[in-house]
This record gives sequence, structure tokens and C-alpha cells, in this order.
Amino acid sequence: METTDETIEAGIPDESRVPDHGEATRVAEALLFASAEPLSVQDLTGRLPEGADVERILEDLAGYYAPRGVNLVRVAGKWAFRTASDLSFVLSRDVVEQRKLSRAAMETLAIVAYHQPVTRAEIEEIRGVATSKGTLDTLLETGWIRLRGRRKAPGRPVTYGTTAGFLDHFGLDAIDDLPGLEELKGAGFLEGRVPPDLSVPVPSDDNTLREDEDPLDDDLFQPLDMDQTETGEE
Amino acid sequence: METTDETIEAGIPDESRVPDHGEATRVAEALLFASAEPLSVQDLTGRLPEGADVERILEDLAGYYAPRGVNLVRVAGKWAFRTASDLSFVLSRDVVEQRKLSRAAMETLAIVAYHQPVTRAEIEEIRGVATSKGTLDTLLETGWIRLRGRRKAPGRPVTYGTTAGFLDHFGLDAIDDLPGLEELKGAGFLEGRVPPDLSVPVPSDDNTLREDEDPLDDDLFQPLDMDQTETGEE
Amino acid sequence: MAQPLPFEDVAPTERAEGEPALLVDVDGFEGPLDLLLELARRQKVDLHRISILALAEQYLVFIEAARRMRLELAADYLVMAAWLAYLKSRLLLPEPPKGEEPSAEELATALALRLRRLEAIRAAAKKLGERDWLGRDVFARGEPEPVVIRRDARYEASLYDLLKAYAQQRQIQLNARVSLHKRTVWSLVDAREALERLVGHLREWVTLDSYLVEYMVEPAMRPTVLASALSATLEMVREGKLTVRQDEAFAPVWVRPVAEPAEAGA
Repeated sequence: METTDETIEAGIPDESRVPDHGEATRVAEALLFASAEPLSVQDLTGRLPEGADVERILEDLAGYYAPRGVNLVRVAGKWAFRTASDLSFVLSRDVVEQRKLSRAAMETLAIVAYHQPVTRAEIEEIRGVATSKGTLDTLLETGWIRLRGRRKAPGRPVTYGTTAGFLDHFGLDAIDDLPGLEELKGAGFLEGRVPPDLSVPVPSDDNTLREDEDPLDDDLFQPLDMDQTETGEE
Repeated sequence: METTDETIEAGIPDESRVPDHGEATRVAEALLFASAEPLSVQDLTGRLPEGADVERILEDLAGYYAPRGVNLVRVAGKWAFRTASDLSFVLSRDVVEQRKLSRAAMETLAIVAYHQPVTRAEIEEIRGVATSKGTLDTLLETGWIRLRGRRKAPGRPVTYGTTAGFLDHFGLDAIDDLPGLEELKGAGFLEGRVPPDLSVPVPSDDNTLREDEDPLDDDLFQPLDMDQTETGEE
Repeated sequence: MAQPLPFEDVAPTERAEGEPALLVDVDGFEGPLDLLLELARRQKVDLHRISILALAEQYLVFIEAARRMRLELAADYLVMAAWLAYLKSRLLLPEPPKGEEPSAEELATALALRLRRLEAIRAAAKKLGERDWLGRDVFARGEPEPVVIRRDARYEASLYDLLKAYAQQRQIQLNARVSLHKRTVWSLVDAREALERLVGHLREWVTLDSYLVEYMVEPAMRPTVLASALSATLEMVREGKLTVRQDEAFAPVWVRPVAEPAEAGA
């Protein structure tokens, strides 16, 4: 193979001038496999025996690998081996992680459950502290709370409510199975001096929007009522 | 064939229990192609459809790829796709900076490989010369040798052995595939100081410590068994 | 470091015909054993049948030549030379009656074994080096596709945790708010600002209370508003901005701005 050039220069018309297509294909296959990035036809031409029909080699290889677990594909005008697209699932693995909700998340969830529909500002007013973006994100991720609509008020803040998944996870038949003030006292959840103006609302997760709620529909791009966009979360 | 007994025992003669061999082969091919690291039969079994005949799939794939530019080979007891060794002349042009081992390092590596577990003093006795500070460091850095434990002997010297990375790098399936093992036995090499008529030890990279080895555990700060500390090398 | 010297000059008889001269260049050897092995190769016989005596002699000649050239020799070359000189004398002298020490023959055999061992490991190292190296001769996939691990978080929370968090949080928060009300005050600064505004458009006497009504909508605010307002009034009187008058104890307090000198003159 290496002597092809000399043979040509020497002007000897020789059968051996046509490089072995099978052998050139093997070389191309190895080059494409070992390369850290896709290779162009030019890249390959420079590496294959002179006179090799690179286009045909690539066609042959692509056709050969087409039904296999790995395909030879064109990426941005260059060639590379890639896992067959129908098998991409084998390259991903699901890991289920058990996570505990933070205390802040737990409190926020409880306030959403009892006080829904409730806005972030209202949650903060009840808790007396600012609620971090992450807390509501985490709760949305659990699937236990959802965006209900928008409050008809300046700034049209998003209202939050609980989901069927919430009831399911906490073993509640309906949202009003959540205990009221007297039951909380009776069960010992409220101890010591109970503030006289403490009231516990009767929760409702009715899907119907309230009178002071608008549907979300119009601005789906920023449903989180926060500065960060969804791209930040993937 | 192998599953006949089970089928009879289970009493369910069902075609659907045997997963599609071709499809399982594609999945195995994709997994092996995607990974730069060798995969064990166990690794594959866990990722292939239940009941897939992994051994047969690997045999099929190895046979299928044998004449191609990329081969499926066994290294360190696992399986990996590697470019065909006869094509090294085309591919090695890509190698930007090939780590060149000095003759001393190569000899030391060979002594560790064939004589493991081995102490620094034993290496020096065989070579008849003190091992320079850098040599063992270099080999440890390549990831081809490792500290195994400590010899139960005065001074409790560290013992060295080879790693799975060593086998992978030199394309060996197991440590007893080392070339020229017979000649070394004939040269009385493997006996060390033991008279030739006694039992002939065989190099072993088995993780289990030998009877005359202790674990390293207690003094990890000076594992190199040398006067210089690791900081001295930086 | 050393200037190479043809081995021929030192021991011409040792050099085989047509063979390249062995140079006295200790730098090229990795220790005395390596040098011995090279000298042994020159005997062109199987290491099993090598003459250790001849080898010892060659080694000593070599070292002697190197010393004559004033080459610096590492200590281990000299140690080996001393040992070989001892071995040579033992091999030449009649063997003493069997003692504790190993015989000269045994020492020679042990040395031959060490040389064979070194040669064998050299051969093995060479074979190992000639294998196909990963990354030099054979290659792994250049662009591996990593397994993507999708982490699916499953959150744990019990109804007990939920209720406890809610009850505790609300209780604490409401208790905190009650104590906050108690601390409400109308500060001296507030009072002073309010009074300065009053002075701006006032010409006649006016009762302080009538002006403060709007600040005392909440009954709880009355004591603090009155106290601060009176203090601020007295302060402004002292500064000569206000005149204050009270007809009798507990009667309303009247205030009036002090006329500016310019205005008074006009």
C-alpha cells in the first residue's frame, strides 16, 4: 500500500495501484472509531491509501452498520459512529433517590395545603420569612403542588394549590380531611399558649378558579412567577 | 438448549420467554461501543433483556467483528471494542505524545508484573541496582501498578502489584497471559531465592493479600516505602 | 562524564573478531549486574555454561581500566569488584574443608542464576514492550458515549411531618406578631417632623391636641403620640421657634410659632 505513490511516479500501470477496497474500509472504520470527533471526507482522504474511494467506503460502512446497534451517521457534514437512536435508552439509567423535604419546604407545603389558593407573597406573610425560589421549585417537582391560576391583583401573582398526587401521598381521601384547629389541638400538634387569633382555614382544592383568580393560560413562559426561566432547570 | 431443564421445571413451554437474540446483540453492541472502558459479563447481563445469553452474544459479536477494522477483545476479564492491532501503522500517527517508558521503568514494570507481589528491595535485587525515586512513581502514575499491602517482614516493606488498567493497556485477558512466563520459570526467576525444587509461584494480581502480606491501612501517609515523601516529587 | 575508551586497548584478547569495541563507559550500564551481563554476552555461550571465573576476571580488568582513566565509579561497582576478587581467589584456591559458608562453586552458581534471571526479565520486558499498547497501537472508542444517569428524586414526607410543621410554624409566627404590636411607638423624630409641618402654616394659637388627632386614631397610640409631641414642642420652644401656653394644670396646651423678625418688622 505504502508504495503506491512510487509505483505511480514510476509510470508503471499496475493492478496494485487500486487500493484494496476492503482494507481501506477497515482503516476507515478504525479511524472513525478511534477519533475523538467526527471526521470529514477530507480528513479520511488524507489518512486512507491514495486512490481510495472515500465516498463509497463511507456509503458501504453506513449501509453495513445501518441495522446494527451502532450506526455511522453524518453530523454537521462529518461522519461519526453513534449508538442507534432506537437504543438510546440503553445508555440511560434511572436512579431513584429518596430525599427528605426541608423544614421550609414542609411548612410551605402545609400552608399551600391549608390556605390554597395562595400566592407566594401570602405564603411569606403567613410564614413571616421569605420563601426561596428553590422551595417552591422542589414542591412543584414533587408533583404535590401545582400552579392554579393568577390572582386578580396588582402584579397578577400565581396562585398555588395541591394536586391529587398530594392526597395520594399523604393518604388523604379529600383535602378537607386535613385536621382543623380543634383536631390539631386535640392531637397535641398545638402546645402551650395557642395565640388567640390563630385560625385554621377549611382547605379546598377545588379545580374551579375562584372569583379572584384568572386562568394561567396567557403567559406560559413564566409560570413560576420568578426571575429564573425554565432553561435554568432543564 | 441450556434452558431446557428450567423450562421443564417451570412447566411453561413458552417461546416468548427467550428474548430476541438479534435485538439483545444490538443492545450489547451499542453498550460496548459506547463505553471506553471494558465491560464485564455481569455489567452486560444487568443491562440486557432478562434471559439473554450474554456469553453467546459476546462470542457472536467477537466472531463477527474479527475480520473488521474494529475488534471485540477480552481484556482484564472484560470485553471491549478496540481497533484492530494490524492497523496500528495508520492510527499511531494520531498519537500526539506517546508516554515513553525508560528502560529502567519498563524492566521494573516487568518485574512487578511477573513477580508480584514484590517489594522494592526485591526489585532492586533482581536488577542489581537501586531503583531511582522516579521510576516507581512514574509507574504508579500510569495506573499500571499499585500498592498492594505490606510484607510481613522486618521493616514491613510495601508490596507492589499490577492493576486491571495494566492488563487493559497491554491487551491481556489475565495476568497469566503474560508473554514468556515459561521462559522465566525456566530461568529460575519466579522462585526468587527459593531453591528450584520447591513449588513455583505464579504471578498473581489477585486482590487477596497473600499469607505474608498485611493490609496497607495503618500508614497511608507514607505508602511509597521510600525516604522521600510524595511532596518531594512535585 | 567519562571519555569513552575502547575496551580493546585494555584487554585486546577479549575482543572477538569484527565485533564492535566495548567501551569503558559506565554511564551506559545500569549497575554492576548489568555490566556483568554484558560481559557475559561477550563469552558467547549459554549463561548456563558460563565461566564465572573468566567473567570475574573481565569485570576486574574493566574496573581497573576505568580507574586508570580516573573515571568516577559508583560505589556498588567497587563493591561488586571486591566481591568478585574474593570469589576469584576462592575459585582458584583449593576448597577448604566443609565449613559454615557456602562453597565457591555455590557462590558462582548463585551469581550465574542472578544473571540468568536478569536476562530473562529483560527479555520479558522487551516482549511486554512489543505488545500492542492501548493508545499507541490499538485504540479505544475516541468519542465514548457516556451512560446518562437520570436521577429521579422521590420525596419522603409523612402526614405527621406535614401537620407538625404547619401547627408549629403558625403558632410561632402568631406569637411573634403579638409581641411586635407592643413595641409600636411614635418616635421623637416623627413628632418633630409633624410639628415642623404645623409651624409652617400657622399664625394663631392652636391646641396641640387638635393637631395631633389624626395621629391618635388607634387608642393604643395616644400615650406615645402625646408624650413625643410634648417633648418635641418643648425642644422647639427652647430653639425659639414656638411659644407654648397652658392656662392651668390638665388644661389644653396651646402653641403658636414665634414671628420671624423680618415679618414682624413688615
